[in-house]
Amino acid sequence: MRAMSWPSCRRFRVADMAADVRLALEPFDPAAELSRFTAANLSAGGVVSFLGQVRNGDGVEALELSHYAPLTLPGMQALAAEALTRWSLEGLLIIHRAGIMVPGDAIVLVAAAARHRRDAFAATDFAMDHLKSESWFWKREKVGGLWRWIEPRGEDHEDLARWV
Amino acid sequence: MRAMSWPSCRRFRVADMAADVRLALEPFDPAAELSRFTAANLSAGGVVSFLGQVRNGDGVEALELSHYAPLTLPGMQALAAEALTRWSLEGLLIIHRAGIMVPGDAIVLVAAAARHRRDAFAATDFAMDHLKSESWFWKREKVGGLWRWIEPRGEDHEDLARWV
Amino acid sequence: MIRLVFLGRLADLAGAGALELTLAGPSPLEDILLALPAPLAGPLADPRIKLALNGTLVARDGLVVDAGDELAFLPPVSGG
Amino acid sequence: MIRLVFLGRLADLAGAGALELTLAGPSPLEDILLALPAPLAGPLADPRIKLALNGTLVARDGLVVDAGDELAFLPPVSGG
Repeated sequence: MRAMSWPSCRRFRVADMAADVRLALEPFDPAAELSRFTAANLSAGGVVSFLGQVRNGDGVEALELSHYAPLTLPGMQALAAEALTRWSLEGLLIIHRAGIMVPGDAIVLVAAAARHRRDAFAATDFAMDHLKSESWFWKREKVGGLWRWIEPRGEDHEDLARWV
Repeated sequence: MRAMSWPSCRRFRVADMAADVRLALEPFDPAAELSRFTAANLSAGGVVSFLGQVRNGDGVEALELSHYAPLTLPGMQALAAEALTRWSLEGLLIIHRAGIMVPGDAIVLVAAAARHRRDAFAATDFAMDHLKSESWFWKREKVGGLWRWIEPRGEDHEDLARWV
Repeated sequence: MIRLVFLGRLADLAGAGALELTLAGPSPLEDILLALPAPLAGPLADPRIKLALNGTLVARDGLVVDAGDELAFLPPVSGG
Repeated sequence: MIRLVFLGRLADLAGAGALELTLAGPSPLEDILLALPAPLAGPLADPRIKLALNGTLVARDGLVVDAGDELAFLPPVSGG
């Protein structure tokens, strides 16, 4: 880890709704997290989730995400707060890994619970677009034993422009 | 059940990709299904899911979805085939309950795995809009001990018009 | 004998999810509706109610039903 | 003494995620870059690299760094 230590879990409230926003420095179990989130949001009719995982079969042996502690989690929290003001949600979960991951490991889990499914879809989509292009993570991958940094993708910025 | 029996599970292939489409006549475990789906699609970078569950706290004691066997599952399979031709997916899962459910029970689970998350979002959203407004289910709910039929919602048809 | 299947609220009107009816021979839809009680036949005449004959959607116009057939009455769906 | 933090590929260029530097007093960014090896100072001058002073994003223009400060160099992010 290049960055200083930082609390890996923090809860905050916007409009009396708690978002659960975490920067995970160790592997997490997305199925268990989603089960817990769903069980905690039984008043919501629908839960949309996005799980990003390290792909298998691309020859990528490992992926490392580095972060900068003073900015990364606060940025994720600000993103959650923005999603809560834009859509009517019953619950919002954002977990993002940092550190070294191998194929099959979960990188990011976003879940939104809402009475109306359109809100849950939009909030999840919005959070992913912003996590991908605006959050403070730097990514490199190991292929054939060599690490190489991943450049920002133009596609991510096009995705982001959808929300302006 | 008003309708005749029908195989509750059928797999078929479109463009060499298997969709898993099921009409569940008994409760199913959405977390276990999603875990299995995710594990089976490690070559996909992203998995989007939608889980619809019977809401708690609306005073609804039970929900019943009736189906018509000769049309309901074939309609769901045609919907999956359509999603597979529209988007580039690595996997697609559609499970829809029929029968009597209580608050907290899963009604529908749709999950799409794709290399590019936009495909997974769009396919899941598309499948939900069509399941809600076009699939052969009739819904009634029990409130205060009395069953009442749920009318089609105009909102569902607006959602559907997004895909034309 | 034909089998009539009623989905959704139509099952409540019919008092059952399915009814069996004996016909003299191949019969148009109008004759089948005439054989049913008016409080049920009235709603079934609504063109928003779709029909499936032996599991396949069919048009109302010109529909003829014969012995051994299953005719389903499908009101607008209310979604999942 | 100030602490310089390098994120992403800048850490490779710097040979470390962080360096410490002793300053004579409050110093403008230009003076800090002059104190670094040219192969590192060159890329750090790129305006696409954002700066955070003590955990807060700051503009390059007029930036002054003093003893005890942490200055982070943040290249474009590559997403989650």
